[in-house]
Amino acid sequence: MQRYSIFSLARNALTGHRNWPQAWRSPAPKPEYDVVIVGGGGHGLATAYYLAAEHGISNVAVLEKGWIGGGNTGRNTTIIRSNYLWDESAAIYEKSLQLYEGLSRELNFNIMLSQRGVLNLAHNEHDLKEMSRRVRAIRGNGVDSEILSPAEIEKLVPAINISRDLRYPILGASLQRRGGVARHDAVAWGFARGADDRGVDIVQNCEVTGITRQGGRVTGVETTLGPVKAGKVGVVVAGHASVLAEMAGLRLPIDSHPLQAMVSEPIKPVLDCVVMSNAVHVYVSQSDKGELVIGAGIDSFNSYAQRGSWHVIEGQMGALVELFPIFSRLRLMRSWGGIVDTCPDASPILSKTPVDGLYFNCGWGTGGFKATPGSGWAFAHTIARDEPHPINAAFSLDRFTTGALIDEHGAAAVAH
Amino acid sequence: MSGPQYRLPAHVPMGGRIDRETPLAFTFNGETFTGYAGDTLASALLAYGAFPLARGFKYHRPRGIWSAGAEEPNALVQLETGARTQPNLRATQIELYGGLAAASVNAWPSVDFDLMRINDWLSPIFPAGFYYKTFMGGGFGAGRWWKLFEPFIRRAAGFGKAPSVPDPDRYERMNAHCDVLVVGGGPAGLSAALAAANRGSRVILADEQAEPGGDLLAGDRAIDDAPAMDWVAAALEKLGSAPEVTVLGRTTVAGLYDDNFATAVESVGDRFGPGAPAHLPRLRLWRIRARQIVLATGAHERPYAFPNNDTPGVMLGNAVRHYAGRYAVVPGKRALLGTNNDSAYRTARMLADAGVPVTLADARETPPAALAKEAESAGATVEAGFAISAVLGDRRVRGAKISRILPDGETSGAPRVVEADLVGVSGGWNPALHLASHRGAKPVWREAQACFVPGDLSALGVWAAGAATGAETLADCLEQGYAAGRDAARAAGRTKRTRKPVLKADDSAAQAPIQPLWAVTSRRPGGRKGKAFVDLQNDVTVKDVALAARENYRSVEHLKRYTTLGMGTDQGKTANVIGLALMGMESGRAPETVGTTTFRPPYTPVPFGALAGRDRGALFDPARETPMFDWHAANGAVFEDVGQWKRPYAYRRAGESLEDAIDREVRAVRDGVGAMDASTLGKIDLKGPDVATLLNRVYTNDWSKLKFGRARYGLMCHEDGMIFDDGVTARLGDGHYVLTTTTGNAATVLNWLEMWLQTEWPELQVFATSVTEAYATATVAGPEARALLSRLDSDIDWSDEAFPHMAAVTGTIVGVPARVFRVSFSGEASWEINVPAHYGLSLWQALIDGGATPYGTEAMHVLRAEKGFIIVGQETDGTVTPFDVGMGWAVSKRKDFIGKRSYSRPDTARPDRKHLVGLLPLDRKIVLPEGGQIVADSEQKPPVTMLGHVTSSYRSPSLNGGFALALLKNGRNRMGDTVHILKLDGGADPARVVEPVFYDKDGGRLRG
Amino acid sequence: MLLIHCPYCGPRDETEFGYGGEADIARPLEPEALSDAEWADYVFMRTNTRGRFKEQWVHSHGCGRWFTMVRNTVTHERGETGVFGGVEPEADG
Amino acid sequence: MAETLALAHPLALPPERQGPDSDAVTLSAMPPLVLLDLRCRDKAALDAFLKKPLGLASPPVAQAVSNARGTLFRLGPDWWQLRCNDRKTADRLLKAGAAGPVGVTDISDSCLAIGVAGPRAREVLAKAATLDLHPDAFPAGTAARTLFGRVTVIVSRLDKGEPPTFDVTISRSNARFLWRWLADAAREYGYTTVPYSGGA
Repeated sequence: MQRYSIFSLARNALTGHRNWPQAWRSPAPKPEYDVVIVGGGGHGLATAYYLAAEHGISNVAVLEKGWIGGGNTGRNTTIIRSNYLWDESAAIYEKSLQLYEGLSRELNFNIMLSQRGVLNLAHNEHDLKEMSRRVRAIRGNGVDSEILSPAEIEKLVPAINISRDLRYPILGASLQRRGGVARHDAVAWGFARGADDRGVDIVQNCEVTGITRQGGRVTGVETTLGPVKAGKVGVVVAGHASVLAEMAGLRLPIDSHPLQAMVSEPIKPVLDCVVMSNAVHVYVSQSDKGELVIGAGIDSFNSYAQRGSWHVIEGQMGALVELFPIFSRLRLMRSWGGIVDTCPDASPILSKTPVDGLYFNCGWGTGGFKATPGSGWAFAHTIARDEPHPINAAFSLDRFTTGALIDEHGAAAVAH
Repeated sequence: MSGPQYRLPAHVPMGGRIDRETPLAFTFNGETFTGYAGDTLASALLAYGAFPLARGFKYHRPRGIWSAGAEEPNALVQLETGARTQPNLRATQIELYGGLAAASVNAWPSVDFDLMRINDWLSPIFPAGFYYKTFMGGGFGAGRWWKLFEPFIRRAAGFGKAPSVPDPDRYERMNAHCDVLVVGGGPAGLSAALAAANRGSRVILADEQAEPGGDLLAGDRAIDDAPAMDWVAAALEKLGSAPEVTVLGRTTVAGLYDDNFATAVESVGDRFGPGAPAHLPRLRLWRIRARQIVLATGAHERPYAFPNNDTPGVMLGNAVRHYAGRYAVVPGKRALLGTNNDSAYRTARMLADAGVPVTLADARETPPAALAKEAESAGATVEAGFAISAVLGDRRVRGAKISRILPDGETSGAPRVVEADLVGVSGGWNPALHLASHRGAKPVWREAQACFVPGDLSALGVWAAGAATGAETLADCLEQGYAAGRDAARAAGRTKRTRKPVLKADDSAAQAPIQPLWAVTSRRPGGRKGKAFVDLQNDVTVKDVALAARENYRSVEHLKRYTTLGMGTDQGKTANVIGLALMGMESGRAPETVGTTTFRPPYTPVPFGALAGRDRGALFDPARETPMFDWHAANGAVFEDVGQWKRPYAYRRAGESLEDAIDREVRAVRDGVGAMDASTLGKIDLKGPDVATLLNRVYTNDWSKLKFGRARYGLMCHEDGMIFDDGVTARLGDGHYVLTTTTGNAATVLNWLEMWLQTEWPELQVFATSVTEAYATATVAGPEARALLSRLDSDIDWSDEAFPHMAAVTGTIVGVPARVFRVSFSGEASWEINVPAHYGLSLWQALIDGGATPYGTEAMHVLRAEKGFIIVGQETDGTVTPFDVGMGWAVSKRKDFIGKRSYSRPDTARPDRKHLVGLLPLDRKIVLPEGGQIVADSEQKPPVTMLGHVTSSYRSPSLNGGFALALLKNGRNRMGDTVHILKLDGGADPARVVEPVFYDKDGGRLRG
Repeated sequence: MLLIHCPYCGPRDETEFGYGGEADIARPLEPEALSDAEWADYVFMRTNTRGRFKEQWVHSHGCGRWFTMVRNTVTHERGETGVFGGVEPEADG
Repeated sequence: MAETLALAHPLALPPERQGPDSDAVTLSAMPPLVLLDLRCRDKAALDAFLKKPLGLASPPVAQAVSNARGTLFRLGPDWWQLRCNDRKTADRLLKAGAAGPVGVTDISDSCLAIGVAGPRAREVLAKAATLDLHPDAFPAGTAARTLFGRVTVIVSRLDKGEPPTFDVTISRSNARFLWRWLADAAREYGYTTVPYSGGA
């Protein structure tokens, strides 16, 4: 792998940048792998990377039906945080955040992690109580979180309307300073380049059409490029988890919903942290390019179409302009939709399945991006050892049978 | 700036859309200019020459106006200042008004001298995606370099500036319905609208420009041997007189959605600038539900790339034609046009007619003879087999080179210098298929025209016509438009037959196919010098595309994301197809196999304000008011938002702190009599023979034996066994009950009951009707409550014998019918009085006059917590069962109910789940923090073992100190233990675990 | 934004409706007779079909009735609707 | 103490005249309603129940019929609301309902009605309503329960007058919000408000 640095940039400038190697190869799939990862999004690529980097398993293929990073990885609003209520969630999201903090260096690819802080607003008495509980639990887990008064919020975010006359005035907020955003495509590309460098085959435009099994054990997958044998198969396909599960005769506690996001035209810096409001239902940050990146909640109905309904956009833009009246004259430049897989307890599934050698990683709902490295790291462990790591043991499929749910809905009508 | 020297003199018969009688003064970058009514800001500025008015995004090279419409990548300006300032507007789409003030964006210190131009000289080390390859960490530790550089990058990025004060303008939203929505008012769109209108359809025609006409506005076309604009005027008159036709001018259809829902933005007051009449909204967002849609959205001309093609004075060829024909502006004295297709010949003809010497370089070896002859006889020079290979000059075109072009885009032989200060480039046409793409149409590559055309959507009721389908002649546009309008009307059920008009267009017979040409720049080592831009707005060059290919960012989405091609405010309207084709050439694929990008709404950017509409401020969300609201507001109530309701939190008297007020209110209820507005509680009348069966299924406890006139408390759970609501239900008669819910769940519970009744238990005869709003509810509580009530003029016997705890009575109070329930959430003797809502205010006044102290929700919370009564959503969070909160007594073992089966699951059956307990801080002077985490070992370092949390915590005047409720792991087996509640700033408060009932444990007071 | 055909009220905007997810998930008649896994299957597991999907909606801001509708979850194309409890729409309704 | 409690109407607000043409739209607060909620699975049973006391038969869903005693709104296949012109009819039906197959509930004070009239009335309502209010799609006799932006209403056109006059029923707690919302929507045309000023 040619290392990236300011020096390699300068060196390549001399030759007009004609000698840069491919960031990853585009091999044809081999007939057999030790592990096949279905899904070339951030989570799948991270899984492949950590299988090779941490567990020495490099005879691995990542099969992607389109282009890598083309699903929710390339469609989300790039928010990263680990301020979760329950211990189990805090552990895995904090692991992920810590991996993010070293990721550019580890991958030798600048993922542009920008720890500009994530602010969660409270608009009523109930919000304030929930916030107090949440911040205290988060700190108990050793994760940074603090409570801000309206005056402190205004100082941090001068563009926000702190007036008590708002229909739902801002009464306080919690802040995770280590939270922030990263460049979503770069996360996928960085993991892809790193995995490829360690021998992983990344196969694009290869759709998995079947999961082959024998005697309760997985033996490989059928694909649009032919059959591929595998000792183990890890499925990481976000919105399409139920479709793949059906191929293996499984049912999941998952519904797929559209989630929309949008960006404004680029403007000069006006918002320096991520602002989220569950009560008025919007979240926003400003990208390095100057675009305001805006999202809100899912559309109500199940859908595999990557588009949502208009009224959702009107609702969240109303909320945004209410919170930031000076944004009213800025313009929406592009909107799009992804398909998110939601679980009844708003927590993911990172688990073995009743089929030996078949593993599922899904149910991240609207908040998968922030978990990318942690999810890949834990999933790689689960696949390599055929048992979950302690940080994902609680996120098993059988929690829906035992009742040991990890319900993150409580104070997170919008979970990201 | 010297005068408008590039405005053609009045005697030249061009510029038909400006009104030379109405000059308008305006300023740009502080300098004063003059244009005319009918001008755009772009045309008015071009009259002064093609000077730099913008800077590129990355390299900050000088940029001029590039197009004449929505596809403009360069000429972004900041319009106006102060509250009405607006960043990133395209000068090509701003209608000129008197007093307009605009300025350049993204240049410092000025557009004429921009220090960031240094990026251009440093560009060798800034190829596409350079930022992924550096700032990774190095010696400073993880991400340190990036932390250092990111702020600089942020400041350098972005174009214009957000306003710094709130928007004073209003935005309207309008819902509309029609049989046929026609998008685009050019020849195809007008034709379609006429055809649909003739059949009696309800038609909406939306056109984005200041006036309909589309390409005909250039003024050089003829229909039926008369100026085509005469036909436009006649068509508009006909449409204007049809009663069911709405012509929306200055209206851009921004997006299409499922079931032919369209959004469109109409400029209403906006075009007048800050001086718009006050009653007009700035913009109106149209939400159109159309049975059928005709897309007559035209096509965007695309350029081909060549070195320094971003120099001010280089423009799209057809834009040159429009500026001349429509606005009488030709921003040059000598012109060079480069083309690979026929359309540039009209431009050449126009320039020649305007007296501007013009050279036309046609990449095709054999241009159509008739067109070439026509152009030459008008005075143009045609150079066949040549393409533009370079532009000279930096801030302004000072000349250009043309070279003999080979089919692969390489040149041969020495270039020739052409004297020119205006360069027009025509590389072919991209049908505007954005809206079709919103509806899911896959673009189809049409080799003969080297362009993508929209796939068929007629099954969805979407029809395309004219240049939007690749039509090249006016005759085809008129014909296709009429056919689409007719087909759409027919599909919408308008079956009246009409006669098709016969129109004669002026199209030349001579037509030769396009010869695809994407870039004139050598890909060979040591090739041509100078940057050749593909995406002008995001400064993506031909070399950047090659780099992406080399590094295997070859999928079209990877190309876009890696290089930022097509990601600008123009969304790549002129750049995308070239980028695709170049990627194809680099990777040996045809453009259609590289892929197409899916266009996403909106077509052009839409102000947030227009999306928010009038849902702002007081109209953002309804503030629901109880019947007593006016009294509360007039008597010091501090309101809290509970869902949409405004509820009094406490009533503060002069000189009183909020805490004092709450204490006073609590004491009033404990020692005297208090009154609370409980009107927001959900109330559902249940009628029918099977109500008890329903209650048995939805509540955890048994309802079979509830007698007339009695009330009972119930817990409602989901199938997972977790509590989701609670409340009291009273039986008022035979088959008549009234069920109460929490304030927040009033609608949810009604929906829940209806869902089960309709979808699962239709055999049950139960009618559920919300009466929440029909009644005003006042809770009268305290040792003196009975005395107060007894003084009211009422036929109700308030004595404990006649009206015991948990009884329900109907009667009359001061002349109005009342339902009264003796229930207590405070622990005192307490009556909930329900009267018809219109009388609630008067009842409330009577209670106050009778001596009741009004108390708010916070005093209520303190009172109930002292009794250990839970609040759903505070003691519960969706993970709490009735057993967890010590209410196993309310769970029947004898019957099934929703959620029951879940209690025997292993995790739910655990004996050491979190239990509701009471906590008394060892230091009674403190109030434990709500949400405080409970630990056994206060010395443990994070991550600590958290055993639960404080759910409610108050200072109690009755208990003389702080007390709390908490959910504590294995809590019922920890009675008497000391636990610690972590403080935010370190340390912990010790507290003793106690039973969660602090006051009047035997309940004597509430039964008294 | 969908235009949903309520069997009783005709086409109405999506915003008037509430979504009820997958249809035909019948409540077990004897929950206590089920294993934990069977109970979990009823409470949590869903087919989440990609393609033609029978789901239930309620016209909460209109006539208040629940009904079923077949919808393709990829194209959003609508199929037949069905009613609950034998409450059939009237011919003229 | 007064003999009976006094009635308070939320729309007893100051009158307004605003905008370029104050006759373009008129908003009127109607007097308090006498309103019954009627539920029945069987339309024939409902018709039989109403025949004698009211003399009206059920219209199809989303329509209303009127006579001198009241107006019967059909909200759903099993759901009606009856706006009575006098208390006596309501009391008679309430009494009869206690036994029969029809669930009758007095919800009089839960709603208020606002009249919207004038040449621009349809446009003002179209800002809120996603229903098609064109006379072909919304003829006289239409009465639909629907969503008006953020509030649920029953919007109806009870008479054949031209330009059409609309009647909007709204829950009591949201009445002032809708009143202000409609007035604000009418601002670009001009409007007059006629608030409640006492009497039934």
